[in-house]
Amino acid sequence: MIRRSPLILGKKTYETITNDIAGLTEKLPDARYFAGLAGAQGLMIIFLLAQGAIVWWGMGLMGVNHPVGWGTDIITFVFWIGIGHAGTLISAVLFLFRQKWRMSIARSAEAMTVFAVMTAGLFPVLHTGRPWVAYWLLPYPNQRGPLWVNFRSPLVWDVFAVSTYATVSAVFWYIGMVPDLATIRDRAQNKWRKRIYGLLSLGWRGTARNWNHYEMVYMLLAGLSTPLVLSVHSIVSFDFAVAVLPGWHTTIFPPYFVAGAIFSGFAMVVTLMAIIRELVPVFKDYVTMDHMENMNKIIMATGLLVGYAYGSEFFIAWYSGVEYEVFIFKNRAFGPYGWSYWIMVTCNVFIPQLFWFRYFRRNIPWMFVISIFVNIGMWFERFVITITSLHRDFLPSSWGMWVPTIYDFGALFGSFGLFFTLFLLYIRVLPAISISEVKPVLYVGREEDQHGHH
Amino acid sequence: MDQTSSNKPSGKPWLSLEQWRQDPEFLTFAEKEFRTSPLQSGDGVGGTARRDFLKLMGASLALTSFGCVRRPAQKIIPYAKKPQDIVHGLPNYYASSFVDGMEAIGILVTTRDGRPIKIEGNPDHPANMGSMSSRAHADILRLYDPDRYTAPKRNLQNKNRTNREIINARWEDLDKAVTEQLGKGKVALLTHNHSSPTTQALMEEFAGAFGGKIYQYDDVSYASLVEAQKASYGSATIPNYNIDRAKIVVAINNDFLGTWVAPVTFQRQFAMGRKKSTEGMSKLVVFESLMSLTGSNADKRYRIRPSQSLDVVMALLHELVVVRKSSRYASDDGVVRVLSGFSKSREDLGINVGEVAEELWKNKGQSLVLAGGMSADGDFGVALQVAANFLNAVLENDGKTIETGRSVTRGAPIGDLLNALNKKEITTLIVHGSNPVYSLPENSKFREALSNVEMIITTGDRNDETARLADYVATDHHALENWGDMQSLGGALSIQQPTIQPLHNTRAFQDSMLAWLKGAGKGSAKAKASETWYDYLNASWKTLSAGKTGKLNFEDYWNDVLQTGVMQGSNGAAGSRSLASGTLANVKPTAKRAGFELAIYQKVGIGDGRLANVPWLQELPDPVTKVCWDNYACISPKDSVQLKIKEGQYVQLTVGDKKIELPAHIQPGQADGVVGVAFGYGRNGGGSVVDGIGANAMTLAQWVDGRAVTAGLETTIKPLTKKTELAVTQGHHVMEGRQIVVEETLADHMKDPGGQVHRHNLTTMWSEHKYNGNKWGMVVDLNTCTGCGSCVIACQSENNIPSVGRKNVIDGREMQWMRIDRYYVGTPEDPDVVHQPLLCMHCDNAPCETVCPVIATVHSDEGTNDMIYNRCVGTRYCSNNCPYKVRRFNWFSYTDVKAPRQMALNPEVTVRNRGVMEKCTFCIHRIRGVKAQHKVHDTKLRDGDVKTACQQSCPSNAITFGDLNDTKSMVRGEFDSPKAYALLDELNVKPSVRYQVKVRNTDKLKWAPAHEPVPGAPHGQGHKPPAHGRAGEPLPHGGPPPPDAGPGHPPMPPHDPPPPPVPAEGGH
Amino acid sequence: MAKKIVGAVVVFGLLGGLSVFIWALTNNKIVIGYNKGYEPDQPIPYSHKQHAGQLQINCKYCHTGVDKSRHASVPPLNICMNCHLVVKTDSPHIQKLTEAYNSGKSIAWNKVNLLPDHVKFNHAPHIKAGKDCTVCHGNVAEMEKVKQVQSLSMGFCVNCHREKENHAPINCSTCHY
Amino acid sequence: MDIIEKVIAFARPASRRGVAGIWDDEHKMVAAASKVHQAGFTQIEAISPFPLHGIDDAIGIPRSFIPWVTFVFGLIGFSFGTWFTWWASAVDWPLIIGGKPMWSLPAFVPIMFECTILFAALASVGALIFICGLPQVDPPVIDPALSSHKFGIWVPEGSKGFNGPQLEQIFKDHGAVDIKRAEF
Repeated sequence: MIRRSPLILGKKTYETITNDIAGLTEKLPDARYFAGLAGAQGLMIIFLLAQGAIVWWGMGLMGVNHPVGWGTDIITFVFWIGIGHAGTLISAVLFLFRQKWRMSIARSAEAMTVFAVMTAGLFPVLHTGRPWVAYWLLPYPNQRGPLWVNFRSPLVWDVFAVSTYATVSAVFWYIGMVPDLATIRDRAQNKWRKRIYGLLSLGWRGTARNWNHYEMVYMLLAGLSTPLVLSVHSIVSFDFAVAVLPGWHTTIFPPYFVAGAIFSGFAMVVTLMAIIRELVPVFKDYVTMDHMENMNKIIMATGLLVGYAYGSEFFIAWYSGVEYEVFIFKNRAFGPYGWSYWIMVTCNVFIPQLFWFRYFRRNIPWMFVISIFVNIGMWFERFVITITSLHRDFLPSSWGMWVPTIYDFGALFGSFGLFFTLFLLYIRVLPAISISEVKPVLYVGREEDQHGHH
Repeated sequence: MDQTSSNKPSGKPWLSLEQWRQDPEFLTFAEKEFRTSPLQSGDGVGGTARRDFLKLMGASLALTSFGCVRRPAQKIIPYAKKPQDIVHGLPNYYASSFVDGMEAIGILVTTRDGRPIKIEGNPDHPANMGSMSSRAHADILRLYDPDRYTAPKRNLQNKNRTNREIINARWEDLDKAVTEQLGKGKVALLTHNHSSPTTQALMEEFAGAFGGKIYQYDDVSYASLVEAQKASYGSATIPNYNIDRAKIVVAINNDFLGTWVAPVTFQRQFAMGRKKSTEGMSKLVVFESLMSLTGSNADKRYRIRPSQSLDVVMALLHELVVVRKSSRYASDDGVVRVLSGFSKSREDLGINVGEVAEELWKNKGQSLVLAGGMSADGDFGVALQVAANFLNAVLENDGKTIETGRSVTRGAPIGDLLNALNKKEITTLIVHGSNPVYSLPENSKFREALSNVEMIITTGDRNDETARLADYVATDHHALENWGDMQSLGGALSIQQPTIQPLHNTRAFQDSMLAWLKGAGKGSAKAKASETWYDYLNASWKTLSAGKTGKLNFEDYWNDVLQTGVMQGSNGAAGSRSLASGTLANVKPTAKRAGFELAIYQKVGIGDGRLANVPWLQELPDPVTKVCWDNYACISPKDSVQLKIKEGQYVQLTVGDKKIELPAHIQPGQADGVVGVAFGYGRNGGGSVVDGIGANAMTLAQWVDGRAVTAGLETTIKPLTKKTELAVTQGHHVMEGRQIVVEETLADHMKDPGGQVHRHNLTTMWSEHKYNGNKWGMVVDLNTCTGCGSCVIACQSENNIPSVGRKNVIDGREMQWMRIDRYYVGTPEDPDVVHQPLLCMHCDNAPCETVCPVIATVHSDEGTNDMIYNRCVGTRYCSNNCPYKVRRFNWFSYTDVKAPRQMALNPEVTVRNRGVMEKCTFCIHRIRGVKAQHKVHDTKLRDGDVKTACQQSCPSNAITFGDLNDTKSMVRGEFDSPKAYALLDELNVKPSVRYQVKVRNTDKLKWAPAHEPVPGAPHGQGHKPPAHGRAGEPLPHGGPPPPDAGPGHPPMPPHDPPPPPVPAEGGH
Repeated sequence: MAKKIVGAVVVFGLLGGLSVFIWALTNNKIVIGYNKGYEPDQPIPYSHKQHAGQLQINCKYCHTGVDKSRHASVPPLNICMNCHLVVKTDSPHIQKLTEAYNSGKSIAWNKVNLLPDHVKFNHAPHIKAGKDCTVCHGNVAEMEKVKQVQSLSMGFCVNCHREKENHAPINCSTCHY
Repeated sequence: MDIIEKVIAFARPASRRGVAGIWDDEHKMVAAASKVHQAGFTQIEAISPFPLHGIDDAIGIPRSFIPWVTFVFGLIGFSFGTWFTWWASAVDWPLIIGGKPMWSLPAFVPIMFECTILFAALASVGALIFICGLPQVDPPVIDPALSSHKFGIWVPEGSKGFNGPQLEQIFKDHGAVDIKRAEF
């Protein structure tokens, strides 16, 4: 048997783990954290201003036009939804596969999922011409007859998929946190702190009977989340695949989108972890270089999948013999937006190939840069799909161009502010590593392991 | 005593004794005077705004008094005394007349609750038979133009007429001043072609009474045409053309389908010759410099420079008379001698005119040669017309395709007026209906000459270039507020009747004339007996209609005429005429031009610029360039390469010492060495919409021999570094080998109509829905559609479609529900052009419906694709998924139109909010309205009961609409005809709109049938797009090379005239 | 155990109550919003009870457009004056009416039954189909002051159109265009 | 403030007295629990900061029945999704949309799927909360470290087979670091 390297460094005991992780919520973080938070909130204010202006004056402030009816909002929506996939994947799929290394990154990855989905969820609402009536997409009983929704529309599927996903992943995240919240509650010195965390922990007592049900539910949620996470990005891909538009109307989209989502999600986890390891040094013991390397391997593998999908699209376009398809793919690579295509290919296919080398897989600055490139590439993948397909479709007379405005940039970059604000607040107030899940794997791979049967 | 007590001064501060005494006259005067303060300069606007404010106040008061009510409380204000024929909620239609330049057509004005909301064609009027031009539709917004004068004005001029102080005048004061002035004699009345016999009579009476003279000036002049008619036939008329009888029409720099003389009538006639699309379908051969609407519809098109226009006619004559000796003139030595002087024209042109001559001769008596127009009105303008007259005579067309017409001469030419002005022979000048200060070439020195006049009175409706120099503006009614009559070129007499109470304190010019006559105690008995212009008109018609009333007495007859709008039996040729001999003797060869030649032209939407302040027309894409909101210099692709000029780059055009700067537009198909500039821009006083757009092309025009020369002027082009982006609605101009517009040659078409259409075998996994009641459908005949854009404006007017402005068009946000796609086929240098109107296809398997999350777009059980604005959330997914891209999104709130434009809104159509999608509805409100009326009256719907706005307006009858479930309906037949095909058929969306193939009366198309993929045809990728929007891609990229001349073709000389000399380096 | 029963009753009671609420809402049994019951004061206290009830004047006598047009129309003053030139001329309200009529200025009534602009209701076909005015307007002949008696919500229209015997279309474009 | 205290006091769950043993090694605790169970004690509560391997067998906790709840509610969700899409699209207000049939089953699959997952997931969590008697307000805590790094066994007094001294002896034998009487 291959000897494993330890999952957790620093010769921890159960008590020091509790102190490390619960302690994060108990003392003020250092200046670096607040600097990061201030930056994130600055961006968030930009987001609010940009979106506020758009809601007040109209969608026309953005670059969207006719024929390019979807722009930054939808691209960024798909981007964030994609980001949101890694969390559930790590917590659910790796859980089902009994991957012990998932334990220390699962919580943050799930949090990332929840916040990414929250960020993403704003965009479909805000991209509508009349966001104040966006609730009409929900099939709620009403006095109009009643008038329901069009269940044939991928956007309604989206509403169901994204809201189900948001609900289930939030519940999954929260249920996972309940024992840890109880731990924090029990450590609390302050009355109000005890009450608040007591409330959040639902009064969890940690008896064997409860743990029995708890583990079962956790596994069930993991089992339910796995098809769910696959379905969500498949359904998001249906937004495009169900349309008649050349470049959208393709059957490869669901797996292609899911692979892309995992790809970008893991890249975002690497980005976040690289940052958090710096901002909160204690993470270095829990999120080790081995964790990072594992994720980098997944990034490389999914990068290859994505690259395969890019090639396959071209082949099928040629093989189909449909003139519109052939044109749209040539136009993607060599048309006026060809630069975006090559950014996408470079960032998503070529750059991750560096992870074939152990050096890059285990070097934090390098992987940070590469993961950023992957994120950029994946944003551009959605850009390529959305813009290049729309800007030149069937009738050449209606061809046009899409040019972003300052509001597009505000919405895009501002959304990072929203996301990072939420994430940094989460790091501060909630147990950022799953205490109750890390403890059982404490001795995995330890040389001096007396508890060898673990 | 009472007096004093009632005039007790109030405690308020006072300015003068009059005010202190509250002298009523002073009060009204003060009130009006202060309305000229800058705060209320647009007094009508201010007034309306004030009323709006009061309304708002009322609403908010009402809101507060019903605090528990959660909606804005609304008021119902019924009529105090309701007119009998108005039923609230039902439209009333009034027959009236519309004059636009030389064209006079009959209109029906739709009014709702006493306000006109739309102008439609009068089907009973022989000139247009219900069809309309885009400009005629737009006249409604001229009525509601916020920039209109709302009262008569007085300009306080200094000696040089540069003072711009404008104060409100009162009619009484104005009348007094004018009558006094008129008493001095030396009156000149400058009028446009108003087309009204009775107005003309009144004018003559008026001029006679004051010892004055009538002069005529039209902003777009047909002086050379009329002059040549006089020279050739002895009568100064515009002839009556019967284009429908011609098997071949040759147009030489003549845009008869777009702007020349009477395009609505001509389009209708032309379409009659095209509709057959079998043996005997007419052929259109065009020789032209710019790419006009007519040229874009040509079967065969040759590119010439403006100065070569005469050469074309003479070369044809030379070929027919001298070479072939076909005509009886072959024995006329004088003629032969003149023609021999043009024996080299053919070589100079580099065009095989023999082919055209042969076809013309083959169809003699059934052919028609139309020459000239603004873009060929050079110093050779009259000669060109004379030669064309002679060619028509050689072809024996007189009395057949071309008949004696009616005089449009309303007075002496403006040249005479200029002379008289310069000689200070005129003390009072009255200008009616034209804007000579704007539209006369600068070197005519008209503006300067005006300082020789004591008093100028204009009748314009705004502070335009001419009105600014006037002393008084006796603001005329809009035609929809006024009585009148009209005679079309064909002779039909029609009536013009008011459809609304005058909106402002304006007065009909005719009433002004009557008032001034009476003021001076002059005028005929009729004038004296007429209390108003209406009485005068009525009395005149008593005379005019003598013998035509049939069994009716005059009062009944008059009511009858008011209902139909037209005097029956007044239409028809005005008699016969014969060609004067020796006219050709004066035709001298045109002098050769060095460098670029200027060609000023009219745009189909803007025309003579009278309606240029209507945003609809500014936003109507030019049928050929697809540019709107802009004036630009058109240059040919080859010249653009040579001069290194990019689309949108500014160029400086210089003629003599006159310069203008305009952005360049590279126009495929334009002759090399020619620069085209549209007329009607560069306004200063046209109104808030038009002012500041482009430059005035007439700056470059020259005043030669009492005529404006607008073409063939030597011009230098200097590229500037400044750039702009033209507002284009279509950025890509080739079909990329896709089956979009299917063209067939006439021969192919007769063998197998629709044979070139690639049809698909389509299957579906679903069974189709059954439509049991009506199933609405439409067929658009691409063969008769000329692309004029009348339907676009008709739709805009009918459906409350906003204009969004230049910036939004550049951003790709125009709102027109109907657009006309224009594609170039062939090389950029010499392409064929096809037009394709595109509207919502109302697909049975509509992709837009599937993707709408909230059921805001859905099919009705009558086969229409409905758009429910109030349900729309605005995801724009439907637009993305529409293969035809016919959906329009309200990117901003476009509902706040400047008052009183909102009065033109159609109450039957919801005004759309910001953030909702909209699109063509198949005029569902008309379907609903007609069906409701049938239901109420227990009658059955018949074919043709429902007409869409576009169909109704189309001058060439290209659109058929109706019930596809009615097997006998016209649309069913057209829909199923082999000529018809569904656009993007292979998507199986099953559109309810089908197209019929375009037939070109030629031997070989510029391109192979659309669907056969051309091996190796590049797909237009790779070229660098512009930074923004769709303004780029000016050239048809990647079209296959033009076909080699087939074996059957006679060897042809190269098409291209030698490239023009590039201006010397120093010019750069 | 008792706790559990109480809990179950509460849960099922809530679910049942919600179902009933949804049913009532969607079937127009209860109305939220829509100004049902709106009963504004009018500038002249015209009594339908007196005119349409006691005097039995036909609705169409005043609301002349109802069988021809989209709008039933509030009557122009000349219709009022048909009678009130001679009837009850001493009443101050009638004098107000006469004054307005003579000066050519109308009376600004408060609109009671209001549909939004995007709803294109057409009175004439409904009258032709034999629908009684009271279906939508209630028994106006009993009203001293006119009141909105129906919700006039979309559900109110649609549920009537859905009735088989009405043979009415339920296309969206029946009302919205 | 007072009112909050009152509410908390009111909502606090009833607790029972019992005997608790505390360990700082989970293996010793599991062994002890097994012994306690074998000795005939009932209602044993084993308290740990994380789920322990083998504790279920040691104190005889059966396999959780929540999967059945998940399954049943998944089925309900699926049926609801199927029924609702059918009823709303084909029965309540059939509209022609995109030329597709009123009941376009393939298009409704995503809705049916999502309903299945949502119902199943929420029901599972609901069942967990219900079964564990959560949420509890301010439940008694034997030792705050039991949620951090210590492990405890608690047996209520008066439960069937309860014998205090025996229990304490077993605890002692298995190396409990602390033995105390505690409410839980």
